[in-house]
Amino acid sequence: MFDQLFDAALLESVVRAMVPILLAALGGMICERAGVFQIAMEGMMLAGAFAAMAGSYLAVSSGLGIVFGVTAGVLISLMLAFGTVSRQGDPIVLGIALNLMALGLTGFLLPQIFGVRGTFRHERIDGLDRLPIPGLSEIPWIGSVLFDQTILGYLAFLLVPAIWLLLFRTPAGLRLRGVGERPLAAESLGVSPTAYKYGAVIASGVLSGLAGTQLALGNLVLFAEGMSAGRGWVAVVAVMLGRAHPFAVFGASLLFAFAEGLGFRLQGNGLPVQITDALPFLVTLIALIAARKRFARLLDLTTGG
Amino acid sequence: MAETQPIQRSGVAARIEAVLSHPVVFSLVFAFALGWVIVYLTGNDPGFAYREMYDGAITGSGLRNTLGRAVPIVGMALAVSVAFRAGVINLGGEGQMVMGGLAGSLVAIYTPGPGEIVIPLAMIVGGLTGALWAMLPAFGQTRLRLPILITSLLLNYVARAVTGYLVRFHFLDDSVTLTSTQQVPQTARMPRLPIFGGVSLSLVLVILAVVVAWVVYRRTVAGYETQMAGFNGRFARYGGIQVERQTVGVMVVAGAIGGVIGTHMIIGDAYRFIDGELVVSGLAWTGLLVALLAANYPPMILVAGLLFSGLQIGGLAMQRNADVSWRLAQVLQALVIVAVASRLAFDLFRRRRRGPTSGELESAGVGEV
Amino acid sequence: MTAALEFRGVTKRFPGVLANDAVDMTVRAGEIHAVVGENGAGKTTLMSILFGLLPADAGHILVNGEPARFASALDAIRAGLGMVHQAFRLFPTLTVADNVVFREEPTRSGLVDRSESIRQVRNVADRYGLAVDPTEVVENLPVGVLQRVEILKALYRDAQILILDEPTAVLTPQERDKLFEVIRLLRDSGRTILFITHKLGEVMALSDRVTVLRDGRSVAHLVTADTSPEEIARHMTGREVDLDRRAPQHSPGQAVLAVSDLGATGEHGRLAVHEASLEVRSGEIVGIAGVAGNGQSELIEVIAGLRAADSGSVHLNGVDITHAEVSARRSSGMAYVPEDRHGVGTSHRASVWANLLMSHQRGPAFQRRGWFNLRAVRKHARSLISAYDIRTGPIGSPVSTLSGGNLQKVVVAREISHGAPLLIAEQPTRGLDIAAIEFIHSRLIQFRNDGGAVLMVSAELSEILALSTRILVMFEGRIVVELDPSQVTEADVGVYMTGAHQEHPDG
Amino acid sequence: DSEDEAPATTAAPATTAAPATTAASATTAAPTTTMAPEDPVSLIYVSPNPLGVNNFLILGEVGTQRVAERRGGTWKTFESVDDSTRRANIEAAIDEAPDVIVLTTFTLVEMADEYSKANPDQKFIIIDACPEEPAPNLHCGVFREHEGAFLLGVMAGHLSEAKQIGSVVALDIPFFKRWWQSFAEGAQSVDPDIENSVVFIAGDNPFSDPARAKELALSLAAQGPDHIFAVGAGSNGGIFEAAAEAGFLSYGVDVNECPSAPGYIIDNNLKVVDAVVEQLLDQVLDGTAGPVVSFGLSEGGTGVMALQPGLADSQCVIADHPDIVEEVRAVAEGIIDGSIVVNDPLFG
Ligand SMILES: Nc1ncnc2c1ncn2[C@@H]1O[C@H](COP(=O)(O)OP(=O)(O)OP(=O)(O)O)[C@@H](O)[C@H]1O
Ligand SMILES: Nc1ncnc2c1ncn2[C@@H]1O[C@H](COP(=O)(O)OP(=O)(O)OP(=O)(O)O)[C@@H](O)[C@H]1O
Ligand SMILES: [Mg+2]
Ligand SMILES: [Mg+2]
Repeated sequence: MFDQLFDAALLESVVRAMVPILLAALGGMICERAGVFQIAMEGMMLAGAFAAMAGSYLAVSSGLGIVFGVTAGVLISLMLAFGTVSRQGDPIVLGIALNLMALGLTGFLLPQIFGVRGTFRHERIDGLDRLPIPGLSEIPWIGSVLFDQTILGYLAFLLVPAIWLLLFRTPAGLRLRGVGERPLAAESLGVSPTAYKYGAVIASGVLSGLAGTQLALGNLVLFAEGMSAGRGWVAVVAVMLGRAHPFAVFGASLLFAFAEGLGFRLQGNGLPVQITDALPFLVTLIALIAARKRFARLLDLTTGG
Repeated sequence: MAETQPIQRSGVAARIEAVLSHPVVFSLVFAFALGWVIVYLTGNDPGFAYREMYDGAITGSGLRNTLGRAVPIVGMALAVSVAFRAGVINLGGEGQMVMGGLAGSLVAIYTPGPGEIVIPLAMIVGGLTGALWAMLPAFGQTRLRLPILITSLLLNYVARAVTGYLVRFHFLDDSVTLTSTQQVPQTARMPRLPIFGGVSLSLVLVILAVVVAWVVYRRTVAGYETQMAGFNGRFARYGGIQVERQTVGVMVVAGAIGGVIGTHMIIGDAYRFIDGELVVSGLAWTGLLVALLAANYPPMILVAGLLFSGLQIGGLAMQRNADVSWRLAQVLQALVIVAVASRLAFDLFRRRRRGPTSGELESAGVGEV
Repeated sequence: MTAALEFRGVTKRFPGVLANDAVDMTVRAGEIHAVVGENGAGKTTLMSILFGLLPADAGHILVNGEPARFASALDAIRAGLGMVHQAFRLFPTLTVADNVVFREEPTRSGLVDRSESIRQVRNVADRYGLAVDPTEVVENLPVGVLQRVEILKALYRDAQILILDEPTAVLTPQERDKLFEVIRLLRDSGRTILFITHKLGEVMALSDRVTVLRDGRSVAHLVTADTSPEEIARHMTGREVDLDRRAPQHSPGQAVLAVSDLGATGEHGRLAVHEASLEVRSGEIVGIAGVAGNGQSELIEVIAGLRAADSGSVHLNGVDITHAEVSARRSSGMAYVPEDRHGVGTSHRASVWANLLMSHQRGPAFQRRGWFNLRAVRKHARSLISAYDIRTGPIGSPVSTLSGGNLQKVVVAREISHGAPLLIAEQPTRGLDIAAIEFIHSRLIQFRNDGGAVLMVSAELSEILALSTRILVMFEGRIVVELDPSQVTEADVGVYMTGAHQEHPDG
Repeated sequence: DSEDEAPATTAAPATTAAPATTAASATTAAPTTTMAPEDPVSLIYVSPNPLGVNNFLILGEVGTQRVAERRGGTWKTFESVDDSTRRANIEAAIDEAPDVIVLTTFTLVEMADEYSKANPDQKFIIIDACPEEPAPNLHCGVFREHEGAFLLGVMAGHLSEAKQIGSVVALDIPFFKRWWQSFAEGAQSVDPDIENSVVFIAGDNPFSDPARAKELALSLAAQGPDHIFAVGAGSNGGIFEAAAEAGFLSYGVDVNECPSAPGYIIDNNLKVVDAVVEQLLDQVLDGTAGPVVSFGLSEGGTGVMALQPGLADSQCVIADHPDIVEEVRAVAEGIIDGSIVVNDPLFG
């Protein structure tokens, strides 16, 4: 039974599941570093998926799909930034409300614009092409797993070290982390916390928009109501589990995606769907318990204590 | 904390301004105005749509359905607010509702006896199950320092799987084509009252629960201590309040309310526990929005719960008759909260900043204590 | 000599408060200029306007004769200003070097050049005798060093005008003296120093000239050499003040609090309290002195039940409370004025009466079987408000509207009204003005005279010396010595606070 | 009727409306010939879910609309999302007192029973399921989906090289056994050694989560099956994408889904819902309807593309296998004449 469990196809599936989560989680991580508690990734991802589909349909171009997806993510992130940064609103309240708004708005616009409810597929929707890297993609196992991605898949992988470099080696990263840690201190040295926080939230809007684009044009070529299906929340957990460190966040996203892929595989091996469905969430809970030492900031934020 | 009006204006203008200055009122106006624009931009007549929504919510069978849907919305809002008020961010209402709903309905289905005994028993078992389920994230936070915000959310998915598994493999009614338990026998169904065309007795219970919450909040040591912990956990701890124990306590109460509501949804509404059905409505999430809009203030929970219920039922009528998707209701609900949380206020548009406490979402409870 | 700074009619209004009311002030280049005033006189507001952190409503400021209106701190820094804030503005998890070069980072091919930042910071530190290791992470440093980091930040940016907002509040006398040396060195290198303080001794010791603010107005411009502490105090308060008072002592009775061999862990798993033993008897005030970060806060937290004890025991009135809940400690007779009145001692979102009720809420006078007697609750609040002269609006208004002194009165009133045998008072007058300090001191003394036992922690040595029956000094988590206040000076205490006694075992 | 919704909706219903109707009209010529204008009718169609999640639901609307237009009346569609909105919609429909209220799917069967008994003067139709003792004013149209699924299984039994087949099914509910179990039985009727496996999409929205469906299909295909039955309604798109990527062959449901992945879909388990709704509505309006009408292969209510006249243009893979089409035709005739008995997994 287990000889059928692990193979390249499983890893491909894991990577596909991981890419949107990772993109969103990287954005959430930048926000966390800038001191903005960001739980609106679910909504930004969903809006991104819808807009990417719409853009690709209207222009028959996946490139424009990406632009639309990013724009939608950014628009919601601006609402979040305005509410939390400019108006000092509660980020948890705003995050939850924006997630539900995105769910409602995409569900509203789908029939109003495209005349269908539920799912919209059309040949005009131009998907993101896979771009196998010649040579590398032929390597057994890792070739098909790593070197046969959409442009956003490659981007997600490259962003992990790039964001690490940005955060921990560049002046901008130093300032961003400073803003997140002590906004007043940053301000007194002429670094505007507002600007950096806006920047971070908008960056997460871009990344979550890309995550949604990957969902609607990369992993699939269609839009379905609520198609983000909790992935944005998983990204929140990944940020927390990875303690806002790029490589650890990558690991956390991978863990969840792996558990999900494994769950699909185990179902094929006869395990009831009810059990395999819960697997990624149980694995995440266990990982949280194992890594529980330092969630103090989140705990303080959410308990007022 | 009323703003002093700097200039006396004519009566009506001043009155309108005063009403609009209330952040919740302003946010409602803002959300509906934005909704108007959205409907207009998608090529429909917003005035007609809103009229259909309004009529649909309060006329014909709409009124009963609005009242009926308000039961779980108000109930889940109360469950959320009991925890939120004490500073405990419980996003696990869905899981607590589902777990309690299954346990309660199994009692109703399999316990022989008169309704006077079976119905309360089902509610109690449902409530206890919801409470037990809520204790998992509570102890996770107090013992393992895992934020309830995250664990309660993750446990929702686990609860769905657990109930799905139980129904599919242990309590399946194989005479129907769904993954479903047997039907709740007639005797064990929540009675309906001969008002508004037959609303469930649960409506009365839920109103009672809101009143009880209000009295407890205002009049009891527990109400005081939970609010103090919600305002400032370190202050509460310093003052001798056992915040950890209290966290478990409010989660137990929240979970119990969720479980009772879940039970009501089966024995008072659907009459069968169908795998996944309790989740699709997003009632726990609507309840959460209501609790946020009401700033945990019980009378306002009732008002906001009825409002959101009406929006959803009316939205359905709008979709039927004006061909504008009922999802608009969902958008409006979320927009109201976004506006309130962003402290959008009338003053903002007069380019004069308010003091930091005005329009503050959380502060609506301050006057209470 | 041209004026380095000139304030002309600077006015700033907050909702309900006129924080600065047409303030005029001239600071000459190359002088140390003290700005004094009671709490809320508008000192910090004025400096914030100068530094571009707040916009002024009216008036203007000249820097080196040129009109300057800074839109942000950055403009001010570029114009040669540097500010050390009342509360430090440092990034705890970053290194000293990163803190100092923040926003002015040396770079190499777009990345922060760490070795270059360390080199430059070390250079500046050496030049002004500021002993700091640039590679240390800030959260591991003691307060005295943090202050040096703050000054380094300004000097790294080559500030010609340096503003120090209450820089000595957290320093030992020795550290304070070292700071004063640095400040004088800076003046001698041609810089202008603006120095804000409540402490008149410092004004006399350090400054060249003084500006006094009262209720937002500049009420006096004095030359230090030509004035006296009494005169300055008179300008600050608008009345005569007796500055030199020592509380008459009293004979202590039974032991109320007994702590033996207590050990506790602080943040980051650091051992914060070692084998601490002490006793507080009824009718005495035991003062604990120590440089911030030497375990005083942790010791108090353990006694108050907010931190777990690793070893040892705490007895209150003979009852072992080492592992008791806070509520059990309180009901066995403990009251507690915490150090952080904003974060721990009060809840700014709650009303005045709710704040006054905290820790009394389960008392039999206020509730029966969990139901409040609201009338009794309100009566209690009103009586405390009048007994302690707390200036507040209606008792239902949130305490966020109270000033610092009145907020502290809320805490003290609430805790003393327990009538508990033991009162722990941590930094009971930090940041308060003279009138408020006097009032709170008198309450503490009255409490002691009524037979109460007081355990007091204060960074203010004058306060320790003035009130204590006995003084305990903490250093690196240990109680290193017990002193008799009538036998020692501030300087003597300061020696023990820095651990210097370890080289002289006889003290 | 398909022009006005041209680019907006998916291609599937528009392209399949034609063969589906022909299939139905072939066997139900009698009622549809009454083309003379009758009394204007009012019809309300209540769906338990948003239409877009399921082709089946769209076809219900198409049938209702066709009757209303043909008879010169009005029709409305009320889309629901959950239990209480279903109630609200049915009650609103009753408030409007149309000639007939058309309800679809097993989800609504208990409400159909309840409301038809509470409102004896209101005529109801329920499609896809039937209460045990329907009220006289409730008329049921049910399908024998297992017959079509069995035929698909026969195709898979002949075509599978791996001798392993599987199904990706929206939900683990008994109803869908009529698809995946009968599919397996069909295949095993050809070759008893064929192995079968089934996976369920489940999750937050099983009927429209193509992403999960796709991963599940890929995962299943990696384990051996080379013929996979896509029983995921709105999620099917993901399964077909997986087929095109991983190179396995698949089967669709309800309508001809072949054009959405030409070369990768062998055939479909058709449910001619529109024609059935149309037929049942006419019977109810004319007062000739019985309590339950069952539609299977013999009535033309279910079927496969292989048996349809439009096979050549269907873009289905089965069109390239005339020998198997013949084989299937023979089995179908056996089922119709009773010589082959297909178990009903629901009640068998
Ligand atoms: N941001 C603000 N909003 C409203 N009022 C303020 C604000 N900042 C200061 N105030 C008020 O302005 C007045 C002056 O405050 P400021 O902080 O300048 O006094 P200060 O002299 O620095 O006092 P302290 O000695 O306590 O530091 C006080 O009454 C204070 O209440
Ligand atoms: N952001 C603000 N908005 C409104 N009022 C403020 C604000 N900041 C401070 N205040 C006002 O400041 C006053 C308290 O400040 P004050 O400077 O007197 O306290 P403090 O004793 O200096 O406190 P600390 O010891 O923390 O410095 C209160 O009247 C409060 O209303
Ligand atoms: Mg101050
Ligand atoms: Mg100040």
